[in-house]
Amino acid sequence: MSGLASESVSASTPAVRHRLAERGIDPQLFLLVPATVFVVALFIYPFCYGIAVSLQPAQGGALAAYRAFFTDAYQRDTITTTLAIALPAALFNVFAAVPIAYRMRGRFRGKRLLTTVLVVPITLGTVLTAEGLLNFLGPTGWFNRILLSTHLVDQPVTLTHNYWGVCLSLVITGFPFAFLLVLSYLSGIDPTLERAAATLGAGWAQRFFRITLPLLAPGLATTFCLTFVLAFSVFPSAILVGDPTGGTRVISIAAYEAAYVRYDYAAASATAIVMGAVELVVISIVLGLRSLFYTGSTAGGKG
Amino acid sequence: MRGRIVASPGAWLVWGLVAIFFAGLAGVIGSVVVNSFGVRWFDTWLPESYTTQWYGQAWTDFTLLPVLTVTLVVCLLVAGISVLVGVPAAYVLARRKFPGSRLVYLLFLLPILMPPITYGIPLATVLYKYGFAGHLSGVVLANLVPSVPFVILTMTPFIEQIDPSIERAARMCGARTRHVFTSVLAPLLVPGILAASILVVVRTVGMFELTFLTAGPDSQTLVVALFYSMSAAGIRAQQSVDAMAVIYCVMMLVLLVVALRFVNPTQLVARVKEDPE
Amino acid sequence: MTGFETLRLDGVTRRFGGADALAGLDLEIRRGEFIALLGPSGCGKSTALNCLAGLLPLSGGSIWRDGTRLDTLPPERRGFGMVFQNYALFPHMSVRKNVSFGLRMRGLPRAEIRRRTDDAIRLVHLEEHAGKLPGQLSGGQQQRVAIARAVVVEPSLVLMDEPLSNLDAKLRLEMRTEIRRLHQNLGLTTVYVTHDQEEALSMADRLVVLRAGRVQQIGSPEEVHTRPANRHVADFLGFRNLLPGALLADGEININDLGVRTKGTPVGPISDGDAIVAAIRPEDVLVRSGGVEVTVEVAAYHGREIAAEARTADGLHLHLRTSQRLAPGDKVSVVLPPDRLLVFPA
Amino acid sequence: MTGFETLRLDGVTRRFGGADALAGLDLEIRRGEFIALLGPSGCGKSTALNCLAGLLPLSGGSIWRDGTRLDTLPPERRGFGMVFQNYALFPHMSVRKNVSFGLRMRGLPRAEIRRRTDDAIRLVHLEEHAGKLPGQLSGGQQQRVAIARAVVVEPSLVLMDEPLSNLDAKLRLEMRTEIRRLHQNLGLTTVYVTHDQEEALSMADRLVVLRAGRVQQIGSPEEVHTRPANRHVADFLGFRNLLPGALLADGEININDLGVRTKGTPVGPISDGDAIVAAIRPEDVLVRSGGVEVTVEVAAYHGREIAAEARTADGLHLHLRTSQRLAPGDKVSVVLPPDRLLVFPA
Amino acid sequence: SPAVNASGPVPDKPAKAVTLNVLDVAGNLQLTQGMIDDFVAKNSGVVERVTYTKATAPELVGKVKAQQAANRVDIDLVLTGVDGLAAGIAQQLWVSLLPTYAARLPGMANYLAGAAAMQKLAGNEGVTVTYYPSGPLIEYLPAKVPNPPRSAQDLLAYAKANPGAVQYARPSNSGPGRTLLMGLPYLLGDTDPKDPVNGWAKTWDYLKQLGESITLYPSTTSETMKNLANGSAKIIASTTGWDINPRVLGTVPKEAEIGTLNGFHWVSDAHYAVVPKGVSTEKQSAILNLLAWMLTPQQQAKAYDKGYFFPGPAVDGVTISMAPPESQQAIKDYGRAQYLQLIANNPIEVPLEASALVAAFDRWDREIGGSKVKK
Ligand SMILES: Nc1ncnc2c1ncn2[C@@H]1O[C@H](COP(=O)(O)OP(=O)(O)OP(=O)(O)O)[C@@H](O)[C@H]1O
Ligand SMILES: Nc1ncnc2c1ncn2[C@@H]1O[C@H](COP(=O)(O)OP(=O)(O)OP(=O)(O)O)[C@@H](O)[C@H]1O
Ligand SMILES: NCCCCNCCCN
Ligand SMILES: [Mg+2]
Ligand SMILES: [Mg+2]
Repeated sequence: MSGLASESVSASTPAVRHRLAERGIDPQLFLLVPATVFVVALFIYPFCYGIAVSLQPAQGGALAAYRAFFTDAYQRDTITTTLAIALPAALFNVFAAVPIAYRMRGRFRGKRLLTTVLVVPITLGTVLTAEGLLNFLGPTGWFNRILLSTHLVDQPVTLTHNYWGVCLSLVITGFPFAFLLVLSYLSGIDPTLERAAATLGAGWAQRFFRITLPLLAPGLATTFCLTFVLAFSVFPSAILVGDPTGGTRVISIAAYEAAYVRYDYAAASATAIVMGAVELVVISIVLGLRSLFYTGSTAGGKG
Repeated sequence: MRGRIVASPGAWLVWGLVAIFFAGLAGVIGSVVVNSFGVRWFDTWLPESYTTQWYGQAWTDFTLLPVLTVTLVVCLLVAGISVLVGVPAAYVLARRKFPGSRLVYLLFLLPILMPPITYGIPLATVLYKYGFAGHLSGVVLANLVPSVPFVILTMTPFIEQIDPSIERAARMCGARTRHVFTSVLAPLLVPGILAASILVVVRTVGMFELTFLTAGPDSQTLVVALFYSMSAAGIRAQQSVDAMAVIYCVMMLVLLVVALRFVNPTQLVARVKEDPE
Repeated sequence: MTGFETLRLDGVTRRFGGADALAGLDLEIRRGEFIALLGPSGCGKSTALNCLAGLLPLSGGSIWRDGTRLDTLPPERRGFGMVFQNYALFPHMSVRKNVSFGLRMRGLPRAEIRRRTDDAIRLVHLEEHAGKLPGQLSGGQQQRVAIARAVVVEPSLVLMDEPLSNLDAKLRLEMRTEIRRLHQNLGLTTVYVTHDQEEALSMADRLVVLRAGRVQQIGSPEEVHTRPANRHVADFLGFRNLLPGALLADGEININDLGVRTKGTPVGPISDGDAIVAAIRPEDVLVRSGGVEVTVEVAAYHGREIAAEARTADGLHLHLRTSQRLAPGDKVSVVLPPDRLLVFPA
Repeated sequence: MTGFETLRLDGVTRRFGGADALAGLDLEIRRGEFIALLGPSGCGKSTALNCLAGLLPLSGGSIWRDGTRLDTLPPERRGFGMVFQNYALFPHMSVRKNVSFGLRMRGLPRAEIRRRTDDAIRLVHLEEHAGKLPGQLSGGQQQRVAIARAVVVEPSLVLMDEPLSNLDAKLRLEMRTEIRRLHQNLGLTTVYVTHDQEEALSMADRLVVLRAGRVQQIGSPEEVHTRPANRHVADFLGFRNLLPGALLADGEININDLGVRTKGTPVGPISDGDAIVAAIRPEDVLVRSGGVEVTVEVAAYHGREIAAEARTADGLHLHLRTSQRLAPGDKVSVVLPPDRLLVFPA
Repeated sequence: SPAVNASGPVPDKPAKAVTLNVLDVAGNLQLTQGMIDDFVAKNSGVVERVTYTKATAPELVGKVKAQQAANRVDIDLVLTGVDGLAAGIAQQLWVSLLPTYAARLPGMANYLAGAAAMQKLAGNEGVTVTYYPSGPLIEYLPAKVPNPPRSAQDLLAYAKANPGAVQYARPSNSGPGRTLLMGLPYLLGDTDPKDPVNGWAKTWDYLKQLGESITLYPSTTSETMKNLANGSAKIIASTTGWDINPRVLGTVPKEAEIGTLNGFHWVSDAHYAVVPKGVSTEKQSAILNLLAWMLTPQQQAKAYDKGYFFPGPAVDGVTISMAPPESQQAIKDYGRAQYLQLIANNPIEVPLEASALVAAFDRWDREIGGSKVKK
């Protein structure tokens, strides 16, 4: 009797809901809707709009804005200028962060204070950093005064309004960011792995290069990408501490000028799209390299 | 352990690097602070004399009161909305695997991976087109673009580390979905939400590009005002610009000190378990 | 909460992406029973429990409480209590708040909540700890809070998923007794998941042995212990010696490499000439003259006994347990008593 | 790696922020011994092991290998092998690379590395898995990689920190035998940390029982099992009945609430009239007429035996184990044999 | 709000007091905010409240255009230099206030000659509110440069002899920079000082040569002033306002001196008030009232400021004695008597019109500032 009942009930309950649930689809997914709408409306749509605008220049064919960008050396060279600033700055930030984070990965007194102080530059913002660099590294700033008064140089070193000013500003804001990221990746690596290597006869260099570094590599790639993004979009500091008509005429300046000085929105959008594309190419290369490394759990076993 | 750190020659190099970095940092910040109190500082180590007048001047010249008010309002709105919108999405991403979940995750990652200026220019154009840009609403909307994903990305691991069986336990005790959220999840998420909001505030205060591209007469935040004070036309005393920079810096530091009560410094950029011993 | 007379699982099935985590579980639970789901890791025990609790939707089958269908109800409306493997206490609530949570969700009057919460806390001897947060309690205390929280609402069924697996050996032993005591005193009906056979044997009225999502055997502890339904159950239940061989005529068996023929007790359908597996527990292998000559290879002290591994001349490994003091290298004779030697189809 | 005759720990002490994690450990390890460090969680076992390995600097004391002082050397120069509790396999290296790591660090010729690695992998039966990453192995297989990696360099001493603690019961049992076998076959000297008394008893030649950083007892498994040095060791080693009382004259003792006087075996210095704790294992409590009347409260099936909890008329709880079929409510008489009843100062 | 009436006749007075949003892209409020605040204080029935915003000139057009496209203009009055004004004219952003409402702005009849020329440049859209002859001047510390150059060739020779010592800021960002740029064709005798593309051969050549010994083109004038003060630059480009005001502020030592190059012409500069299309007639009415007020001599006297735009007033007959006392004191302490002669004795030219100026900037950016960029 009850067998009959169960038969009819289970037959009459189409298990669609169950089958969807087995695959992970249920009403809870509606919680994703607001955020998705936001990102689509405020990021994807404008982005596509930008692409559309870039394809509708005042004159010339659909690709005229891109052609104009790539045929004018003054515009085209902003790509290399930007890369020449962003790549070394990001690389420096990541690779300087590694030995320091490696030193600081354990617990020690004052670690929290030190990391806290390191966070300060992240909050300074590019404008204040630029102002500070101009004051500090300027021809008669403290830095040059020290060099001059200790007779290390007899002419002030020029570190502002050029390539170096922008790089330094990217290091000041980007290094702490890279450092904290690397530190957190490092502390995610099971410390017993290095101890295990030590008991197997590995000295510190072997422990670092054979155990820690390979396990850290994927994290470094991610760190590089995030730092590179920050550096690649350098804008205020390229104007304020850089040489915005020459050595530090980065691509964001070109985009800005197209939009707000020449009022050529197609050119501006095209420049912005080129900028995004170049950035994605770099990131894809790095992430492609990253996939060559072991990327699983960095725990030493069990679980 | 400590003994070995001191002994190692590599350590000297590392601590040397750190010291250089800190010295540079101190120089950068210090020179701004000193200048903001200085009277006539030409070719000397320190200004001829000191005054606080630049602060008063910056306050009136740059109409800092409305600027600070706008900054505060923008930050609170951005933080509030991104938490409201981002946390539910983070919850789903943390708890559920469904077809396309990686795609959705990528969708949320993109705005953080893109330089703000890349999407800022078309975004500003769109926002102007719909009449948002030039107003507070436009600034808030523009700042939400990286903030919502940021909240999602910081909250996802935070939610992941809350044992899902706690929610199941609540259900087994008879709690409906609403109660699971209000009585169990919400209190547990409070520290994470606080941390994420503070970080959003910090980022929004410092977000130059997007605000710059969308701000109007009544919606400039402090960084944008600061940028204008440095680059807009006219003659102004460098010291009062520096005074404004110091005000900005102090504001950020206060935020930072508050933030660090809730989050570990390394978590400001990524959330990873500390010291798994 | 209303009780029930029987709770019936009817072909309960759950798939994850095509693979059956649980396949066609039929089971009738009677009021007041203590049922243990036993099986190796990954066999579907937790899946079964979660299906019962309503935390996982079924892919097939149904669950009935007396006459009413249950599997379509959400967990909060089934009225079951659950104790989780890792306790799953609410970390932000005091012991008292944790225990009273279910009562508050049911919107009972405050006085009643208070009374019943106090009772439950007293029951698990946590009166002094009622104000503490879970993080301030030891593992065993947390375990007891989890139990109090589950039973305070007087659930018609209590589900426990390996509740003792995170405790240390000594505490585990104590908590076993305590859970069994609560089950008896409160007149609960309990379904208890474990992979520890000793735990299952010592606590349950009936065992359900699972393997790879399928029921292998349902029976009383004694039935399962002495007559495992197949070689897998035997393996899981401590028959460490699983010896391949063949059934000869007249109920005699030939165990490969043992050297001599012997007899055993057949379980399941086997015909003469079939390949078989003969199973015997180490403690049932008797060290006695007149048997098979073996050489002790490893001997481990176990308090009153020695656990040893020995080898026949032909190379067959045998685990045995004896109170004789054996040492590696010793040669002894062992006997496999036919009534303890179960014979399964290979 | 050169072997040694004795390894001597001389008052080895390690403090963490003022608290002694390990206080004055004296121990002499002889070549070929299997020593187990046994004790409850937090007693300093891992600390001792790490001090020995060189992973933690000492706060006091010294370690000597034959005549040479060892505690000033870094871990990589001590030539010990270590098996970590969580295995600590290098997740980015294949099994083969993991195992050969130590050999490569020593810069041996490639042919020799290859040969010895193959041997070690064969030893732990992982030939088919040699190319896999640790993440692709089961817990037991990972465990074996960890062991192979530690022993491949033929270390003069192998240290193991609760290597079996995360494995399931069946696997744990198998791995015990395997580790013990490797120890014997390779002629290793092993220091093994565990909190599982059964493991320690069954594997070690000598036990070191620690409590709160201090050695409680050092002795053979049998010594420790039958004659624990104090009530803490007894408690930890399965004397579930710890009964407070007092020593009367003539070696008689009075156990509170037991109802009758009895005799026991004193351990340590006690004088007449002193408060004492009498300790007896559940399996040593005999159900036999002529003893104390108790009422069974809880009875749990344990295969051949029943584990029961019973109460005297005056309310004293007793744990017992018997092959008689007892049920709650039964009244039986129990006897506490004086030679099994150890008497410790309270 | 979009519903307002933005066309049709402008009433004499708004029906109800309005709020005005003023956007300053030229740094003009330094001179005129006092006038405006004063007007609001005395005419609360016309203007209830004023909000001030500052922005950079390049953004002006984008902002206004976007608002007009969205039909939601909320910038009511723009104070701008020639660049913003002209860019807006090219994009047809501004309301033509002239000649329709010329009668309501009697002050315009009374412009100084130079200011009148600047007004001509503005066409019908802008109303000149402040004016100064600007430069080009050179500025130096007499202690460091005892014998300042007297001619363009001297300057070049000095620069060659002292690499890095001469500085001017990027012309598109800097008043003194662009004044120097526009003044050079007169100094060098170029064929058409108003045609930077075809008529400035000598100027471009001169700038290139000068560039060889210039190590830095700062992006702001402030930067050049700072460098002058701290000694890292010895001679910088300047204007009357940039000479006096920074010395008042103490960013440049008081003892700094200015010099002119033989045969120089002033290239004047002015600030304009413009009204974006889409502003309601009510507000336009209030703005006209406000502008009329600002062009009275009493109010114009405030434009003396602390030498920021020296002299500053656009209308005739405004003497320093009419200025506020702080203003008088500052000019007394830091002003230079020689300016009156220099203004009286040298020709005053209007600057390039906008498209020519943009072309000049672009060429300067590409060839002089960005000389490393290959064409
Ligand atoms: N959410 C899931 N998605 C996919 N497969 C799952 C999921 N949950 C469980 N499984 C699979 O179902 C099978 C049964 O899992 P279950 O958790 O019920 O095992 P268990 O008997 O409780 O094991 P354990 O003793 O390890 O807890 C396993 O093979 C497991 O891998
Ligand atoms: N790095 C450390 N800092 C501070 N205290 C520590 C540290 N390591 C261990 N301790 C303390 O020292 C004592 C001994 O720790 P140890 O790890 O040796 O215990 P154990 O016997 O191995 O325990 P378990 O069985 O839980 O592994 C504990 O009280 C522990 O809290
Ligand atoms: N995993 C989270 C990464 C978040 C990146 N944050 C960028 C912060 C810049 N201050
Ligand atoms: Mg399970
Ligand atoms: Mg330990």
